[in-house]
This record gives sequence, structure tokens and C-alpha cells, in this order.
Amino acid sequence: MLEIYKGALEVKEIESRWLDLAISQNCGAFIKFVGIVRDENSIEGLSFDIYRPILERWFESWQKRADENKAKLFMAHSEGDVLLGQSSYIAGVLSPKRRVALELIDEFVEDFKASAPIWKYDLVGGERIYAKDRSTAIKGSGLLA
Amino acid sequence: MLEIYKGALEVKEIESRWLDLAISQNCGAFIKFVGIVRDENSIEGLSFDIYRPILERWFESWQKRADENKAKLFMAHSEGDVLLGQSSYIAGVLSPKRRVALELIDEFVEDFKASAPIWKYDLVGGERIYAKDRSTAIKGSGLLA
Amino acid sequence: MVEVSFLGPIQEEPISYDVSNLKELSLILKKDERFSKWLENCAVALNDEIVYDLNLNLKDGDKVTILPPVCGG
Amino acid sequence: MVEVSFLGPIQEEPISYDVSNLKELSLILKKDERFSKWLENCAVALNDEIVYDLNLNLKDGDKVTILPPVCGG
Repeated sequence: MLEIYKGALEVKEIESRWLDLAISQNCGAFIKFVGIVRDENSIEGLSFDIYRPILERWFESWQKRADENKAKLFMAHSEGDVLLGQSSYIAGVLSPKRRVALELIDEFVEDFKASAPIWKYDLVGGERIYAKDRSTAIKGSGLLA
Repeated sequence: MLEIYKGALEVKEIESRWLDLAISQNCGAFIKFVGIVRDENSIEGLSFDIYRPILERWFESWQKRADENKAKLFMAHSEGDVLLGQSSYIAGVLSPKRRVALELIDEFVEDFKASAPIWKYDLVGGERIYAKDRSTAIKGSGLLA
Repeated sequence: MVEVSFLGPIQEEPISYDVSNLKELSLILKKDERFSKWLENCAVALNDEIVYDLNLNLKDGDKVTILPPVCGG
Repeated sequence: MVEVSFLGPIQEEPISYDVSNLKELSLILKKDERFSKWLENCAVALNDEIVYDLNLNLKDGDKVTILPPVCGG
């Protein structure tokens, strides 16, 4: 389940809905990663661009991999501006087994950071500044160089 | 933060409160493990005994370890009966850094399973049956044998 | 006297013993049918701290706790 | 014609090129100052699938996407 929202995530609403779904699936282990925008580097917040077609494919390929372990993946992400103390990202793994959930959330979040087609900007003085230094070139980059 | 409740956890209330706390701490990564009682082996639910003095010491020693990484640990657990589809356990790690949160939640949950002084019983036909086969002898067991 | 508590599924009330170290306690519990079968898989706490040394001395008022295999979550 | 889109911080509108493979596209983009500095750190998608082979042929109507370094979360 992949959800994209304009602006900050309504974390409580999302977590509440996902919990109801988790219970209905009779799975014992539900693990979630929540990303919160921190007050650092004098930013007012973050802003995100998303390219949905490739994000959806990336997510589907991860869900296929999770299917092999009878796990279900969840993700919510913001598009546009997200201010300090707000949340921009939640990833979740629901699984019958604890070990599957703990291992998959780690790989899923790390690959998200390395591969998901999302671009981050710092909001400073009302401007959107590309977070170049914190960004990662996707595997295979440089093909046209 | 260690919370013990009689019966099932009110997951939504607990997660909502923890989220507010997480935001107030200016930490970027919050990861939570939620345990839900599954419908398996024809049980009606689970039941738990807890020995609080040692549980509290165990938790404090983990919090000390987390302090070294500027992380804060959260745990909620049920005492007594928890029925199918209800939650008995939530563990959380709040950290400025993603890697710390992902690694610590794994170690924290695994050591919880191996060491926390909590005893589990299946509820079957209204009776409480010790979950012996799923239980783990604490490190150092057999000293008096 | 040392008070010994048996936790979780052992289902026995605490008992006070007149022992001066864990070795003596071990000898007594091994002879007691209610406890002998549990001992191999039980950890031991002295005043709520898990201990690993059978030579530990006990003093009057000490609290010993017997912890059978655990399963939280 | 092949439509090339430049995502995220590159901030350029899509452009259509008359090219028959990725190699030809690479030669054109390397000469364009708006794009040349990005290429080393950009992945390439053909019809929304990331590709790794510069010898891939392109056909009329294909969609190429240029993806600069990412940072979700």
C-alpha cells in the first residue's frame, strides 16, 4: 500500500488506519519507521518532488519480494512542503514473523533512501534549495556521461 | 519510557502520545514494533505474567546503552489477558539518526524476547497454559541445577 | 533467612530458607520435587539482579528469585 | 521522436529529440550546458524502467527520463 499526500502526513490517522488493516490480516508483527522533519541547519522545513510512475514500480517490486515472506509493505510520503516537527515519510512491514519484519524494514528503508525517485529540498528563507549533499545517485547513474 | 498495562494495549492512544513526545525531542527517526495476538493454534488469546523489578532494571540498562547514541527507548506491555487481534507489546526507538534506530530496534526486540522477565500463556478453553515450547531460558539458567 | 520466590509458571508461594550461599540453596531445591525439574532452565536473581556465580554468599534478608524460561511480546 | 524528461532539481521542461539509441542521446546531452554537469550522477529510465545499457535502441514515442540523485524521507 503506497500513499502519496500533498504536504505533511497525518501520522495518527495513517497509523490508525494501517493498524486496523494489520489486525484484519492476522499478522503478528507490525513494524513502522516514521520520519520527522528535524530543526537543524536553520531550515524552515523540507520540500519534496516525487516521480510517481517509477516510485510505484519500485514499490511493487518490493511488495513482490515481501510476498515471498508473506509480508505486506506500507508506505506514505509527502509531496511539496513539510514543516519542522511534521512527518514526511512512514514505511511499514506487516508480517506473521518477527524476524521477517525486522529484517525487511531495514532493507526496505535503506533501498528507499538509495533508489526511490524522490528529491529533497531545504526550505530556507522561503526558497527551495536542493539537498544535493544528502542525496544519493541511483544505481546505474552516469550511463549518459 | 516503560509502560505496563492490565490487559490489551490501547495502541492508538499509546502511539499518539509517543508521537507527540517524539516531535518534542527533535529526533528524525522513530521506529516502532507492534505485536498483535494472532489467531493460531485454536487459542482464544494470550496471557502474561511480568516481574516488574527485573523488567525495570533490564529496561534501564537498555536505555543507558541507547543514551550513548542519543536514542530514547519506549516500551509498552500487557499483564494478564490479551485477546485475538489485540496488542500486547509495543517497542520503540527514537533517534536523531536512521541507522541507529533501525539497528537498535532489532537488538532491543531480540533481547526482549530472550531476557525480559515475562511469561506467556495460551488461553485455551478458559485455561491458562504456559507457552513452554516458545519460551527461552534466560542467559545463565541452570545455575542451581 | 533468605526468601526465595518462584516466578511465572512455577506457581508456588515464596519460601524462606536458612542458607548461607547459593550452593546450599541449590542442594535443597534439587531435592524438592516441586522445583527440581525447573532448575536446569531457570535463571537466578539475587536482590533482583541476575547472578551467574554459585559461590555467592547469602545474608539474612536477601531475596532470591527463580526465573523460568521467558516469552514476552 | 523521443521525449526526454528531466526530473527534480534539473528544472527543465521535457524536450523531444530525433535519436535512435541512447548513445546518440548521450552525445547530444553532453554538449548541452544545461544537462552536461548532471549526467555523471543521473540514472536513466526508458519508459519508466531504469536501464543500464547504453546500446539500447530507441523507437518513436519512447519516453526517456533523467533522474538526478535522490533523497526521500
